[in-house]
Amino acid sequence: MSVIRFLRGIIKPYIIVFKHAISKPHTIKYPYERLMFSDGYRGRISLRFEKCIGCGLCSRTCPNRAIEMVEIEGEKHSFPQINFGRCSFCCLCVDVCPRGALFSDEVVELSVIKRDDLIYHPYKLSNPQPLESILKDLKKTITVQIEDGRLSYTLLRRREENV
Amino acid sequence: MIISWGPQHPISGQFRIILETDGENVLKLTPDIGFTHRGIEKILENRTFLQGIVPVERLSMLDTANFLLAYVRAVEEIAEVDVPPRAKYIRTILCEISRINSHLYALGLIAEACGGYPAIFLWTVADRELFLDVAEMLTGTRWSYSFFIPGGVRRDIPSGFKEKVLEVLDYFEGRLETYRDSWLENELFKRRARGVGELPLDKAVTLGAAGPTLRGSGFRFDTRKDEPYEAYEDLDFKLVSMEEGDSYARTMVRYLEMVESVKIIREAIENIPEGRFRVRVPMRVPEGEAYVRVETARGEVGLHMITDGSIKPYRVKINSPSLRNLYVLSRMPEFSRLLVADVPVVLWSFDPWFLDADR
Amino acid sequence: MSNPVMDDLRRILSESILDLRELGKRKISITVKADNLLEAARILKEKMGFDVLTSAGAIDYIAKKIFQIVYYLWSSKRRTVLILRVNIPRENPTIQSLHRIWESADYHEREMWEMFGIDVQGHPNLTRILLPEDWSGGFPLRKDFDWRGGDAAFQH
Amino acid sequence: MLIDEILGWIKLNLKDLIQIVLFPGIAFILIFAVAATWFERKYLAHSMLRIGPLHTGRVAGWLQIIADFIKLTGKEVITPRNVNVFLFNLLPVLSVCTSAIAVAFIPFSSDWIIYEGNGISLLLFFAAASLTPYITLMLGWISNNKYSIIGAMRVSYVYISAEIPAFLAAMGVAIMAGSFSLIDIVEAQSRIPFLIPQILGFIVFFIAFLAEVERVPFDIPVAEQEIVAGWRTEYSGINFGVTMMMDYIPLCTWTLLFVTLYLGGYQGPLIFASQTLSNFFWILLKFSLVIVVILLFRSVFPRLRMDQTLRLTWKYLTPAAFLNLIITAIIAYYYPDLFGLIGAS
Repeated sequence: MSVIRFLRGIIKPYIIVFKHAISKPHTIKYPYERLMFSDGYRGRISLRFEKCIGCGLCSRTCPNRAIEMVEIEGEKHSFPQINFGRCSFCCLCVDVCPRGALFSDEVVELSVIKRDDLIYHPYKLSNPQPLESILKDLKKTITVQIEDGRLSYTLLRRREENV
Repeated sequence: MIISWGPQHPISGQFRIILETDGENVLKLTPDIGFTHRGIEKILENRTFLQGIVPVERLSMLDTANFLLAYVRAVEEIAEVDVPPRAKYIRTILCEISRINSHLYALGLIAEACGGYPAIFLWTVADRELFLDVAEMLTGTRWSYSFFIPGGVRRDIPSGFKEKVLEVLDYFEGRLETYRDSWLENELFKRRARGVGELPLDKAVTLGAAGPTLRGSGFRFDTRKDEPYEAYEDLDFKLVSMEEGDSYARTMVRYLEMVESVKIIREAIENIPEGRFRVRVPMRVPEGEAYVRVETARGEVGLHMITDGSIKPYRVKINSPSLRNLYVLSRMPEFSRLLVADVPVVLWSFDPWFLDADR
Repeated sequence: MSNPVMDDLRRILSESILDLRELGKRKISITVKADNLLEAARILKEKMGFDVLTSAGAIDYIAKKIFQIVYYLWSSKRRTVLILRVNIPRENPTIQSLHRIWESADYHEREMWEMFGIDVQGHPNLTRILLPEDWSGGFPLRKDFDWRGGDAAFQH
Repeated sequence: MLIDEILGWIKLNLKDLIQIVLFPGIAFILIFAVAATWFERKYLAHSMLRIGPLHTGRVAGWLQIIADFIKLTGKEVITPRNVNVFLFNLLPVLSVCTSAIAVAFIPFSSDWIIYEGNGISLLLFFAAASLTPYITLMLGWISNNKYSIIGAMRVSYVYISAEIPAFLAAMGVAIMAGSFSLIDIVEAQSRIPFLIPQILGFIVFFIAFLAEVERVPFDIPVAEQEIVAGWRTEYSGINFGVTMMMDYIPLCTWTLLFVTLYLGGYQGPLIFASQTLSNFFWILLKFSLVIVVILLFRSVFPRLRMDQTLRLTWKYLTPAAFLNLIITAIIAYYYPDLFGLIGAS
């Protein structure tokens, strides 16, 4: 009896792993394919320049002191400047903004070569670089679904075509 | 022979064990922690109550929701705020998702520690993605949710959330059976883990083990049952414990806790009450103190907060479960025979997370 | 006061108690005199059944010029948390080690020693645990520690 | 004139040269090592729900192995302080050579074998294959590293404890075939492979040979989670690449022996094209199937502990191999006709 249980405990795992070996992998080929993020994803933070009233609440709320209020010549009040090297994307600044001037989108590809390039001046902050120009190889956006106990991937063409 | 096992080692983590061995027998085992010490207790003294939610999550990136819950509840207790029931249920759901995330990772790590090299680990990580997707839908991010704030939660449940969660849970229950058949009932894994690193009940209690380590030795204690918080009082779930006290029992406790967590999420999402999801908490909380216990994936975390009426806490003391478990690990060779090959198995059956041991 | 644990504490530890209050459901805070710490700890473990020391730490009351040493105890039979406090002066802070009573005090007392500079007497192995072995920057969790004066590389 | 002489010599020994250089000699072994590395990566990746190498080379990342090889050759070879530099750099190469020798005794067809060995090729195989652990032991010892020394000690334990049951199990086959020659052993399996009459020996040999080639669940000497990389911890650059080949060359030779002893070697149910080519086809097919089965173990099973392995080999495998040997000997002595029924001598 114990021999049968032993053999079962050897052979069954082997069969399960073999089934996995011939099933479809879960890998997403990232620079070409990308997961579709849900609404309200907390990614890169951008600024609606005209809505900002320069109250500085975002700067005071930021837990990592990533937001600094800077003066801009020709403007009446100061604007937030975000250091994405410090930002932890908690988006408390977005929540706390009384005018809805700050908002976050689903871009997470922020890597740069120089550390100083991560400091986004209000102008840069209010002109967010579109995803298409960051990920030039991106062909598909993917959503993962479950059908009949298996994972399936719905491949969408580029996002805007689908929307 | 004295071996420095870590921190540059395939499976040691940010952590070192100084092993004194005689051949393959381990004579003494000295954990050396502190590689990830960031002084979070000090950082929290310099953050307002709202800002504190970000650093406190860095205690354990695998189980952010539960650690944050301890902090948020301490603030609420001092400020004497009643959290609306809807927020309590949302918190419970996210905490259990966080617990499943952490336990899945732990199951993968014990598989990897036994040398069942990465297959189980990558399966669990792949399935974790689904729970991260669910959490992303709710909170807007995948790991560091920063979702609980004093007074409630930051967002209401989005539309379609319930269907998505139930779908993921259905799928996950099937996967749990796969794990059981391919790993927990794998005879070679049983031979590697059974009787290895036995922790007797009396030692587990007196040395201060926490969480699944304590329950794996047969001590029936779970903060969720002992001192129910949030919505756990209304929900029906079993307290999991095993008698054997070895590495297999500890792994099994985690596995069965995942099964219970699935039940909790199911029940919570069906019975979620209507109403507000957040109430206002003033910036300044009154002078006072609170000691809050929350059951994280690694055991009970105790957060002692002392306030002095300003916008920042005066002192936050975090009693982390991993530190307690690492002390038990350091005493392990005294009452249990260990070989060099058993060290990774025992270590990851304790599932310490060095980030919250170091704080 | 209907809490039986509190009644027992008041009866058994009568002369060494400075302060006794309830923090919440099954959570009790007790302050004892610094001289009676070892004795009180022994009584708490042996007579009151507080068999687990989950953690220990300190609070720096710089205005009152005291350190408050806090031990977090737990009873596996009564399922009660007890926060045991001792006030010691801020100059030359010393305290007796509770390692012989609760073995798990080991790590926490070492942490207390390196973070607050509290000399734990009778501890078997008082070495650094969290900070680097060559640390010489003072005691980080004291209120007068200058946390801005760290490494310039991190001050970006 | 000299060239004529050389050409004449080559003409005379053309078959031997092809055997040594191309098949089943150096080129075959190297191609196997490269292909097996690539295949293992892809195969295990799929078992882990990953894709594995993807971009290098258009089809399934096949150039990745070449890229890795170039990377390894380009890396700095670090020799630790206080080691014997000459031996430290020589031993990896030596270990590859000695472990590759064993392929010379494997018949790929009745007339396609590098060295027939005067009818004792089975014994010669064991003699050649058991040189490897000594060199591996020295490799670990000479690195002057604690993990390497533990790995080296584990090598000596595991190899010796596994080689004895493997040898005893193979002796059962030799008795049954009535010869130590691997060609005779293959010919004796013309009607039925020894897998069935020698089922006990088959199981013993299979487990013992997994331990010999350091495959999961017996990869104890290089246990990554316990002792970093065992005896090869200190090797870097191309030396590391050479020690990595040590994973695959014994796998090649021992799997070939396993196929020859128990699965009917180069014989197959069908003969097409020419006799030799179909022989090649059958042995390579069986060989590939065994490799495919063995490689997946790495995703399925945890590694056994040292004491468990020793208990398994000494307490169960060796007595079982003896039992098998005795039963075979008794049958061979008293009922030699039984072997005739199944086609053996």
